[in-house]
Amino acid sequence: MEPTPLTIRYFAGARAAAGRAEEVTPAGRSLDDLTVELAQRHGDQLAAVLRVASFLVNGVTCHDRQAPLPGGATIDVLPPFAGG
Amino acid sequence: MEPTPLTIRYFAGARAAAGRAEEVTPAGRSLDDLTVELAQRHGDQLAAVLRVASFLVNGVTCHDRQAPLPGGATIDVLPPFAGG
Amino acid sequence: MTAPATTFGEVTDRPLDLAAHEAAVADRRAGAVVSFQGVVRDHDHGRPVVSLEYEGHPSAEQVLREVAAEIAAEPDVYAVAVSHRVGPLAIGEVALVAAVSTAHRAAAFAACARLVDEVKARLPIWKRQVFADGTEEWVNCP
Amino acid sequence: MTAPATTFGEVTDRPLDLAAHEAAVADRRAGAVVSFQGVVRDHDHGRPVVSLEYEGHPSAEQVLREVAAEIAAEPDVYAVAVSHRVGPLAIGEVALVAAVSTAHRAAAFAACARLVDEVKARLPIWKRQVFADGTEEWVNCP
Repeated sequence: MEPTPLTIRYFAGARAAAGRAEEVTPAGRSLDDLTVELAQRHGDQLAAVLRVASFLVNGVTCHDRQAPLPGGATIDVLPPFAGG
Repeated sequence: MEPTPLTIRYFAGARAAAGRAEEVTPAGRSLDDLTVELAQRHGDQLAAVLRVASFLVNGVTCHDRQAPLPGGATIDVLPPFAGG
Repeated sequence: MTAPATTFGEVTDRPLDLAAHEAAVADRRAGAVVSFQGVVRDHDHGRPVVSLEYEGHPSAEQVLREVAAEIAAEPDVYAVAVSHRVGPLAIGEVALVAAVSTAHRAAAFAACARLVDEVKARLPIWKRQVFADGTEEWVNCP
Repeated sequence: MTAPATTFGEVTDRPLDLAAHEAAVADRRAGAVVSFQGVVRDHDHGRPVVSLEYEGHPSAEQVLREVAAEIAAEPDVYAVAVSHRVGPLAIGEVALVAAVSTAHRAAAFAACARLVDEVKARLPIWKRQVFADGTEEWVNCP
């Protein structure tokens, strides 16, 4: 049975680079593999953002980018912050 | 002809120690001599204040305490500041 | 243990009220209140900016309150209030306000500066600038 | 040379208006405004204070403006506003307000802290405190 897919949410400059706010993609891969695939799919602009972005997995900062992402997880792509 | 006397103005804690806001006294002495005399005249409390006070001569901070004070000068006795 | 330090923190699309933040940190024990305003400037790296918009991640307010609580937990700090604006802002409007009260001024200046540094480093908020020549950019984003 | 930095300084027996000082330093180029309030505390060295009075030398306002002008002359500073209260004050009232605007926050924190330090060191103003037990003292005075 296929694991439930991941939901990727792009914020701010990541959304501008990806040309979409959200995306659904198959689970079962690590964050590193996932970002390679997203870069190929959406092009250099997003690739550049993904290189400097931080990521939340179900709201928690992801520190192990080799671990397989849990099915049904929400992955938030956060460009470098620019508050204040 | 006697030089015009000095006017001494006491501020804040100096006034409290001297028991008066102002005083007139003969000119012709240096600030050091003057403070010795004022301490004798008004007692230890003022003496303690005079030891830590700064002085204005006609509105300008006095740096040479041996120079004779000009006749008619106004001497301001300023305890250590406590603003803010 | 003295009363726990009070904190206030909000991410909002309404104009920020600095006076309210300063009042929020008032404390009978406090001898010093230092406050900060991050203001939208009319230029960035020499390029004239005409308008600006902040976007916040849903977790922004929670992160803001965590940072405020950390600063408020410091021994000398009595109270902390900090808020960030999201949505469109005009030049001269305030994007970030922060206020800290302490017993003495040195601690207030240090804690307020640290508060703003931490907010800038950790708050998931982004800034999109529109320049006079019509181009725009997401700040800090390639 | 950019426009000379504006300064505002007043020694007054009327309540101090921090918001007015913050408005006075607003500047389209400024990205940061830091302000300080010196507040009358309810104790000093552990002794409960019931009331307090400040006395100023006639030259106080002139000295205050000299200090403000020195800080305003610093390269990163756009505007400075600082005022000191004289006369009787209640607990919680503000004795000193200061505000500084600059391009970036580090300069604003540094300049405002320096401004307050210089004011405290050089302003010919004295503080008389009345304690709960009825005794009183001139602060910093033997």
